[in-house]
Amino acid sequence: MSSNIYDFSTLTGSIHAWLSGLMSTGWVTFTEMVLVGLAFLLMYALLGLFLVYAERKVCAFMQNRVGPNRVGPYGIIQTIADLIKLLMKELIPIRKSDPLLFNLAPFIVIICSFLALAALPYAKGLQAIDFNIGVFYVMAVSSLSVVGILIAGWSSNSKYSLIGAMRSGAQIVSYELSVGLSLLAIVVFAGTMQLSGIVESQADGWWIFKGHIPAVISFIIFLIASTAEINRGPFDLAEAESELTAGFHTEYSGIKFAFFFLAEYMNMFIVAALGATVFLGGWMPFHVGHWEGFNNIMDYIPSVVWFFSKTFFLIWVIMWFKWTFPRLRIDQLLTLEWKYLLPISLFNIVFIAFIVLMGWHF
Amino acid sequence: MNSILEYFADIFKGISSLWAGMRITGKYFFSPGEIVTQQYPENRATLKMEDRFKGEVIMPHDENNLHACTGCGICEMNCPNGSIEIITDRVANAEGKMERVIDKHIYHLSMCTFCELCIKTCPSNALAWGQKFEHAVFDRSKLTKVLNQPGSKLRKEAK
Amino acid sequence: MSEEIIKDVIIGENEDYIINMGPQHPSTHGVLRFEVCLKGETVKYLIPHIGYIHRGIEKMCEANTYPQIIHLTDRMDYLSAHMNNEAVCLLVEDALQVEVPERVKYIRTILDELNRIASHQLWWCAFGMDLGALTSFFYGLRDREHILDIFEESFGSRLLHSFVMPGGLMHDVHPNFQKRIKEFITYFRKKLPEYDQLLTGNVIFQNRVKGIGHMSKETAIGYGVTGPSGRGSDYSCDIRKIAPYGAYDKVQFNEILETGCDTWARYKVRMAEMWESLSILEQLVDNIPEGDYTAKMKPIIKLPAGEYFQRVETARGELAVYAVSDGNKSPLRMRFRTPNFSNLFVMNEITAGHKIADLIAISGSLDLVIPDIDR
Amino acid sequence: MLNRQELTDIISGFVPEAEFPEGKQLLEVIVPAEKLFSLVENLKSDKRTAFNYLINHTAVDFTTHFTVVYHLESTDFRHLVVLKSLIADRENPNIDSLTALYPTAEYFEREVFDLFGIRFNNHPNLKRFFLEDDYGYPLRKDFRDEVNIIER
Repeated sequence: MSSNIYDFSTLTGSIHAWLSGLMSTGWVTFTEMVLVGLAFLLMYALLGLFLVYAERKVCAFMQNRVGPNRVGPYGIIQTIADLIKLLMKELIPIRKSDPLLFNLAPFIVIICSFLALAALPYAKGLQAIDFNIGVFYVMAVSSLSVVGILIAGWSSNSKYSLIGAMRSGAQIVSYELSVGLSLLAIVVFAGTMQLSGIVESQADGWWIFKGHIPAVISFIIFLIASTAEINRGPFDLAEAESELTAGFHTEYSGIKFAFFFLAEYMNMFIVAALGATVFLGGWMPFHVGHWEGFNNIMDYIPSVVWFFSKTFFLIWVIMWFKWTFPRLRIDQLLTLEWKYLLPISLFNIVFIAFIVLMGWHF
Repeated sequence: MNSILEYFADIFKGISSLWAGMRITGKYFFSPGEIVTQQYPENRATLKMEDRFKGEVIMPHDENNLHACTGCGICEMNCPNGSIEIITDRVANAEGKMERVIDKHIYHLSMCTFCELCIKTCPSNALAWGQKFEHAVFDRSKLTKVLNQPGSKLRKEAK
Repeated sequence: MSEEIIKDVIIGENEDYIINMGPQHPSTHGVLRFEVCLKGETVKYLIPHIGYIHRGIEKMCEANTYPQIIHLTDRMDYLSAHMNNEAVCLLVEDALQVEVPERVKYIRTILDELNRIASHQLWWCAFGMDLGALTSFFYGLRDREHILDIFEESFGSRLLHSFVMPGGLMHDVHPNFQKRIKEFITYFRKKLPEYDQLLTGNVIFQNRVKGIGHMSKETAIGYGVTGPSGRGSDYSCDIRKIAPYGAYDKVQFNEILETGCDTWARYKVRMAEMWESLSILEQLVDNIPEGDYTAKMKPIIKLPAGEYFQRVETARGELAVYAVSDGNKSPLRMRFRTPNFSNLFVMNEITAGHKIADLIAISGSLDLVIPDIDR
Repeated sequence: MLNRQELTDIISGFVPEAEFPEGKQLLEVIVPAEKLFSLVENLKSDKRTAFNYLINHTAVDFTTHFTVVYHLESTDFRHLVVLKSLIADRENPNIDSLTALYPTAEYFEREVFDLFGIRFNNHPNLKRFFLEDDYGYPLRKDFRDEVNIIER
């Protein structure tokens, strides 16, 4: 394979070797865990802040505005200023709320989004933990956040919050099916659930190109369903600020609100990263057939750039959806899932199984 | 069979209508020249309000510090919400006759609704619109203004 | 008193889920409170509570002279300020038997239509936002800015321009007036199809608005729903056609009627009215006759004792002014029959059985302006 | 569309004691308060008149008496009539409600009740709209509010 020049496993391996020379195996594992945790915390915060800024800029450009431009050059530290503001805000206790659950909910939501980050392959050799059921794991933990949302809506003792939470519950439970089935399509193609394995299988072409039309269909279904799963417009019924003021986080303030806010953006990053990994080849560069020169140029772009550019492209598409479409009604939302997305993806997966059986894919 | 066709036609029509909307927002995303936002505090130097802009009521004074207000009180009478108060004084003029002059022409900007009746009805055209629009202050009392400048006098028309 | 409040709150049965939408709810467009009783997500009934910004304009009118009243009417329906002003002016001119110059009539009509377009644009953006399409809000406001700039150039103010006086206008329009209107017409004719692409054709949008909020013609007449909301129910209620004022008898225009009776029909009426207003503007803008901008009026206007009644079509429906004069310079009683007051109370009738999201869509399609309800 | 004379004839057929003041902008009819409801009912149901649209309903305080004013229009024929009733009783003014005929009357009447204190019989929900229950009736000419209203 030609894309070996930016392999992170040499870097991580040398760190490991250096640490092993200093201390015993147990301590090495502990130190590495702390280092990885710190790295993820840093990445989480930076990505969250960047995504909030990106969202504002994207929506501003779509709306003929300039967006944040006051704090720092081009407003790039606007979100940091917002974060400081949110940190200093009062945490308002809600009368007759359930204090334990009320305080717990933002943490559940944010932990779920944090867990999913671990399994994503960011670049060649840069993956915290390579599960052999990676796809399954990411889906499982990212859908856990509905528990946090339900708890938040229930415990805030607000009628708007409760409606928002109930909507969110119905929505995530049903859209989980479509997300799963559309990912399953690629799992069938690749023959593995391991995320690194799926990426490796795309070395000679991304699944969206190799998998014919069924892969395109499942990609579109994945985009729609995952947008719904992370409660973003046009499926932001759980928040629905024109109907329910702010939905499940109406009563939250200060840093607890910021947790929900951050988790929403990180969930967006996670689904975009998952989509990029599964459909668009993850950190694999773009190769065209036998154009050796072109392929070599592509290999010189580091794999981490490939991964993040694909992910941010998908994030941009999801933002594009949000800033174009009106919100669906709850019954239409469920109709879309059960009458359109689910049957189509079921047929699609049968079709893909048939293709794979006949060996028609590349 | 027909209903199956309809089902797929629905999907197709739906997606194409969604794409039409996405084309609009996408087009504007890639054309930053269409941005209409005015960068307000930065463009202060070039920001020119229209001549007729109703910023506040002013009393124009000429270079000799003369104004045209005779203190007749018609503007005070016509103001719907009492934002004008006129305090007049009587002073002796050159011929020794007592004459009415304004002491203070008080204008409460905080109460003004910009209906233009004072300016419209003024018989001597002593009032006009000012183009200043940055009226924000920290104290409400600062919005009460005295329109005639200190030491100003009534402009005598040549007879 | 307190007992009544308690009775007010605990009005439903025990399992009823009563939520208060407003007074600070994002989609009531002002300080209006809906007491909504829900069963699941379905609205069982709805009680509007108004009066949060009641300013007693009718009482204030009794202490003001007629020219002073005009600037109060701006503050009722601030989005059709010009039509409100014109209603009082027409009433005074009618009472004094003043013949206003042709030029004034033409300019007033142009301003009516410009104001109507501006108001419908704001409605369009707010309606899109109610349904969650936030981008529509900025596109509408962007185009509305062009009209407001024309207003600013001629009258000095953008929203509440007390530009009309009994007998004519405050002063003549700006020399650029005609040129800028023509520019606006060509500009907006290009932008209006974008509105359709972004929202009207959108399948999500259509599914959201079609078939909800059914208001039959009888309901509309019974509740006195007028304006585009009434015309969406095939109820011909355009005062511009019934009792033409200004230059409306000199222009060709159609009264837009839709038979759908639902939110979608009301949406289509307003979109078509923007096109219609553009064509009215086109007919008028080149034909403004020369002449005085005001008729000769006495400095102090006193209406002869009697009762006067004047109706105009604002952007939201029929505004009727009823004045009782005892011969003094201020009226004995001034009554404004505002369109939104009547349009609001049909809500309970047409929202029952719909979802909360539909409630927002329906209230958006009625295009409520709260200061107009409260006066 | 019926002209003034035809409408006058029809209305005096329904209520013989109705008065028709001369020299008004619109056709005005002054009917006794107790006859008002039956007259409006007849005007609405009669095929010739079909007054189905209540444009405006309000009251005027003439200090000696209240006048309750209804502007009715027919959406089919587009003729307009102004009905008036005089209420001399200032302490406990009341008149029949038209809510049964026009749903919009319910809210116009609540507003009139709020601002004038005129009670409407058979009104389903006669509560104050804008003001507190113990506040006076501000559109009456003898209303004084020293705190909130500055007299000029």
